[in-house]
Amino acid sequence: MPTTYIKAIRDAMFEEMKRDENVFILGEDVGILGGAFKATDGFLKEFGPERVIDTPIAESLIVGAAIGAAVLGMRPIAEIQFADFISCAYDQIINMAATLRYRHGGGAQVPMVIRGPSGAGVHGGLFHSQNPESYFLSVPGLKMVAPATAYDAKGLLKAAIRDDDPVLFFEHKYLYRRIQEELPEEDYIVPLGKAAVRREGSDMTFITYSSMLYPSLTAAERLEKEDGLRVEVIDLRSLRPLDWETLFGSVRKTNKVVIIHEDRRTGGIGGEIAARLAEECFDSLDGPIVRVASEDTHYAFSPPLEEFILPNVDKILAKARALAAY
Amino acid sequence: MPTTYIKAIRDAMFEEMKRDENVFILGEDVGILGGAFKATDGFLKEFGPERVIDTPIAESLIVGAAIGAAVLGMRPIAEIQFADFISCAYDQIINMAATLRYRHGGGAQVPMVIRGPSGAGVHGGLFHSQNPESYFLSVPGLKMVAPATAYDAKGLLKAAIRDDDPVLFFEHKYLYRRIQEELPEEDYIVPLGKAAVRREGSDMTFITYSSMLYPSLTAAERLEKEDGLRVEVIDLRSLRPLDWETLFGSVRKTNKVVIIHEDRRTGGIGGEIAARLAEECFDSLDGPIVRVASEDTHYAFSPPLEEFILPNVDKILAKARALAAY
Amino acid sequence: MEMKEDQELYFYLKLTREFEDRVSKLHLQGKILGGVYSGKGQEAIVVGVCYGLQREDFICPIHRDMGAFLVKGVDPKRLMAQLFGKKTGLSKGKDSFLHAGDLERGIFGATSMLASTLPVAAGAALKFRMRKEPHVAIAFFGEGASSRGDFHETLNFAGIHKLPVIFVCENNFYAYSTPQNAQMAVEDVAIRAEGYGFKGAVCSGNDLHAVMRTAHAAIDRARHGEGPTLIECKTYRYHGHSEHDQPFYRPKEELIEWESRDPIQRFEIYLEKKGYNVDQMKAETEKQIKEIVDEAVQFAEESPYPEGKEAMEDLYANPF
Amino acid sequence: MEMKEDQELYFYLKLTREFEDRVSKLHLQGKILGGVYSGKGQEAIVVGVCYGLQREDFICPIHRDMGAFLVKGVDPKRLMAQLFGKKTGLSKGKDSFLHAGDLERGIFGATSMLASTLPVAAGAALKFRMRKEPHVAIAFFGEGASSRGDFHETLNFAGIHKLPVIFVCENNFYAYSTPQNAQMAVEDVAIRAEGYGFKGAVCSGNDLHAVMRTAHAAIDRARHGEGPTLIECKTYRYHGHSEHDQPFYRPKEELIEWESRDPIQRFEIYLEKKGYNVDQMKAETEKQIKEIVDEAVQFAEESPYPEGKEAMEDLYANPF
Ligand SMILES: Cc1ncc(C[n+]2csc(CCOP(=O)(O)OP(=O)(O)O)c2C)c(N)n1
Ligand SMILES: Cc1ncc(C[n+]2csc(CCOP(=O)(O)OP(=O)(O)O)c2C)c(N)n1
Ligand SMILES: [Mg+2]
Ligand SMILES: [Mg+2]
Repeated sequence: MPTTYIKAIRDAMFEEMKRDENVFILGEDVGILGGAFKATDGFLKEFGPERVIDTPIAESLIVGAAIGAAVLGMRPIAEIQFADFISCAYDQIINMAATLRYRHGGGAQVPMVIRGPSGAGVHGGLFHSQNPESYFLSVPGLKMVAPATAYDAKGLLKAAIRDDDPVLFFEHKYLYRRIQEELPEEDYIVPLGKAAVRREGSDMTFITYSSMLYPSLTAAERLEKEDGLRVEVIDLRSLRPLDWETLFGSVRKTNKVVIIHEDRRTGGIGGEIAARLAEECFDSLDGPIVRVASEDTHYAFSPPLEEFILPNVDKILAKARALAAY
Repeated sequence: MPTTYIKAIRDAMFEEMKRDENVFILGEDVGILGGAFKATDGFLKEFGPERVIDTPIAESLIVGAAIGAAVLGMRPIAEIQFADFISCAYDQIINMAATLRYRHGGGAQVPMVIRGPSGAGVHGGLFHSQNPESYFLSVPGLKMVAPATAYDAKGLLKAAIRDDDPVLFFEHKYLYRRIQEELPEEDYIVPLGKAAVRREGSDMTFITYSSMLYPSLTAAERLEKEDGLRVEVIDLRSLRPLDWETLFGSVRKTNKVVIIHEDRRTGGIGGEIAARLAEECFDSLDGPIVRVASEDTHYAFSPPLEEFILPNVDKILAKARALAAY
Repeated sequence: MEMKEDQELYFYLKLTREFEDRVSKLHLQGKILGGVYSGKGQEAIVVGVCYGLQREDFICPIHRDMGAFLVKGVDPKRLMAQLFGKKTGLSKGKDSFLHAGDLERGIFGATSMLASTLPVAAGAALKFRMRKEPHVAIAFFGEGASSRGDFHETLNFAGIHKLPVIFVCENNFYAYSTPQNAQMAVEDVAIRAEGYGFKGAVCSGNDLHAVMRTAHAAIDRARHGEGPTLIECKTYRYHGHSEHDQPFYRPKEELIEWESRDPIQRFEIYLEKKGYNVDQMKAETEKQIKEIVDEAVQFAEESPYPEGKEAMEDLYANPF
Repeated sequence: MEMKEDQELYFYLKLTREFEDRVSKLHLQGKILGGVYSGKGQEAIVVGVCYGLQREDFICPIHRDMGAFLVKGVDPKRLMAQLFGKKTGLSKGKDSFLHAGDLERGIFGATSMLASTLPVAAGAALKFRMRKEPHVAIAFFGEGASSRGDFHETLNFAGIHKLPVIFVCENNFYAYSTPQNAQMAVEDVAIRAEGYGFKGAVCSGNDLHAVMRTAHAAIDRARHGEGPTLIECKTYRYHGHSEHDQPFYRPKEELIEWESRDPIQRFEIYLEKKGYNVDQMKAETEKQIKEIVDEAVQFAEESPYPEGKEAMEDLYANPF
């Protein structure tokens, strides 16, 4: 039976809680309700209220308490009901968790995961649509993951839970029930920091992650069919660590790059990637690295506005064709 | 008598408070003490406790209260004692202030300034050295300023106070008492969004801002003297709006770019600038755009560590020479 | 005069309920997208607190406070258009539901982040104090939101400066699925006011007159420089957390019990006791309201969506 | 046994003071860079609370809590090296002063952001509860830090779960230059505990025995599953906010008054009353301590700095 993206997340947590009694979850409505998106459905019954903790509405406390438990050897998973609300825990994340090991001179570790639904496309409006990855791009000490497939969602979440560093895990809510796959019966992980080449190609490289994988793949297929272009599509999966080697290799092969993400253009990770690729592979580039991303505005609610803001297949095609013609 | 950078900031606020009774200041220790860095020295006496408000230690409240007063027509200046602590007000800034006008369909404005000392180089360690601009790069609705000279500090702060949008104003504490200039007697502003060409050149462009202007200028001088290279040095002054036209013009002239900032390399604004310049001026580039920035780690305390982390003249020279030879 | 007040109050209670019921229906029909949060059962709180406020009084309503917009004079047409994401809505389609304000009527639009309007309300009150204006700021929030840091930072500040601000906690005993006892170890949020040096008061949020008595006394004190009050109104939401939510986590009897304390029926009993012809009043009011809401829906449906490129507008007062 | 305790307590009080006095001097000489915050005058609080703790008990000290490190068994040499930014310090030069911990001794290193260790302490307590370990977590903070949201979010959570955590507020009446009445509208921070469903207690922070009585009772209750306590210790810092600060904002008489309640002198009077030969004890202790501190300074001065490239180390447990 195929597993949805949200179910894959649920299963990863469930199996890890079974496997390791140090793993527990805390957050708003994770218990009785089983989570606003049912990511912890059945957990309270299975693991009891000591390991499935319904917290008050207090994101700073949620993250901070996870940190306190983590330094003592637990492996907490802190759920942020919508990733947008991570702003309320910002200090605990960037100053408390991210610097912890460092300021203890290496004599501490913080094995914890902060996860929550991010992303737009579901009429969530300004505060239920954000892609918060850009808020954390410059912060060392954190790891950051954004899976695009059910397989990866499960494997990366397991890797994140077993990792000894704080990991931000951004799930795309648009994918929760829209994609599903057959998953292996047996335990597996997807290692942090390894990108996946979703489609091989030699004419152009698409670099993307999370929900934008799908329009990127569609655009790549259409470019092959309609323009005879062979586009390589790379799914980053992890944003920190980022798999630079795979990117460098692809750029040196295709010489043209489009970066596609749902986060905003200005300040999104695409800028960093473009800058670094251009710095390291300058001679390999046969055209400018272009970006397709959300417009530099808030994630507006009204359908025509949201449509205008978000990247889509047509916007990718337009940029890719212009680049191909370069 | 020359005016220091910190005195220029003080004078800007003092004059604006004299000029417009809607301007007031709130923050920790801004009253009796006159501010941790004396930015509000004498204000309490001059303007009284209603307009110079010593708050409790509550950054979220400080920013939120400023927002409430601003939407009713006041022009608050919220001081964050060290810019690092802005993390505690993150939600109020990125969600409350930045979206306010937008979510009111244009029927609201938020004329306020959030200012505070940022930057490293004074043995401040992890939590008194941060360059928080990267935390806000992807957030529309905000403006962001980081002056390098006393003249600009005063003129930009006045412009920020008179602006009808929320402005983040990051002062570099290393400059507070280290630089001084003769300033005009009369009232002046430096408009937001205009870069300054600090040095003209035709062989290479340095793009920088805040404290890094000085090592950039020194490096430019040495490159002229020692290598015969004429380097153009652009001081951004405003990070949002950013003066793209000036940058494009310079790149088209010099064809080589080094971006220098104290914020970290990964996730710093340099990546965004490099990406956009390469996207728009690809054919003008005779070599990769390179960045000199703080290493991707925390701002460590011990002098050899801080030295290792921060950019300096030698690091700029090394990158610039490699680029010149490209 | 008093008759006029009784009628107006009844009108607003009924209008709020009918408006929200219609919104729920429209949501079910797929005509209203995004999250929809019904305040059904809690109407007496916002109606009671906001009735009689001055235009300049600054209110910060939250997700269940449709009635606050109505009492403060927002045209139901614009409000409905807001929910539809239409250009004629308060936010011109920028955001949905109640993330919108109307500052000309002293209504501040919230973000989703619970309790985050409390500091803003304090800032508004600070302005009133600085300018010696006799207005008040009022922040509404659920008992769930009272767990957030912004609650504490704000009440503390308001206490220090004796600001003209009223904090109205709508305690409906649940934050989404989380019952009060998993949210706090005390019975009454209101007792926290003592820790900030001002008065807390508890009242029935389903008794319009109790709300009005408590709120108006607090507002009066605030207007006269006597500082803030924390008011806790005990109440209950009839619907799930949002229209997507089936509230299986609540015992059925609880709902039945609270429905028997319905704020509108309670007010009708009061009207009856006072000698009004309630049947007639009810029929007339319902007719009038149906027209208003029908008209609002029609307006919203017929209104245009914003154009895509308007997504880039209204970001800055001084754009670049 | 009791004699040993008296001597140990006296030793730690004196060691803390001498250590901090020396740090102030070294800072003046430019040997210690960055901000230096003296807890002089407040020593009885950390010494009293931490004395007798188990190694696994988890403490979160703040900027004035040098004594907590000493009582918990951190080698003064390493502590001094920490302040010098040397490789042999707790953080290996990564951060300065007290932004460092020693988790093997149950000491958690703070960030600068005031009150932000409170949630962490609650998390540690949660772990003790989950694992049924008889340990406690203790978070120290100034009355100034009690204004921050993290204070509220944490106390509320601790109350709900009856966590084994003690909140120790060191109320020295000032947050930097800001006097208590500009920080809160109440006399005692401790009364806020009621709003979270547990007990608050006020004691003199300059009376070691009062601190110990209050703290140890709370710790005992916490160990036995009886939940958290908020303890407020009234005290005073002799120095400015930091060694850079001239505290002109405080009346001179205040300092004189508080110096007359000096915690160490007070303890000496107690020793005298108990029949110890205090002059001799003092001389011996001072001699012993001088050696320890001298040795610590020498160690710190002779220790190497970290190498520049170590700035890239210790960021990740599983690096990439
Ligand atoms: C900071 C923050 N965290 C979480 C949420 C998600 N959320 C929306 S409403 C809600 C429950 C609110 O409960 P309460 O404050 O009691 O108001 P009620 O819905 O009961 O009226 C939650 C958890 C949010 N909006 N903001
Ligand atoms: C969140 C935050 N805001 C501001 C500061 C700056 N700051 C450092 S100590 C201090 C005063 C602290 O007062 P209190 O908590 O009473 O402790 P005390 O210094 O009196 O012991 C301030 C404002 C900070 N460290 N963190
Ligand atoms: Mg509620
Ligand atoms: Mg204090």
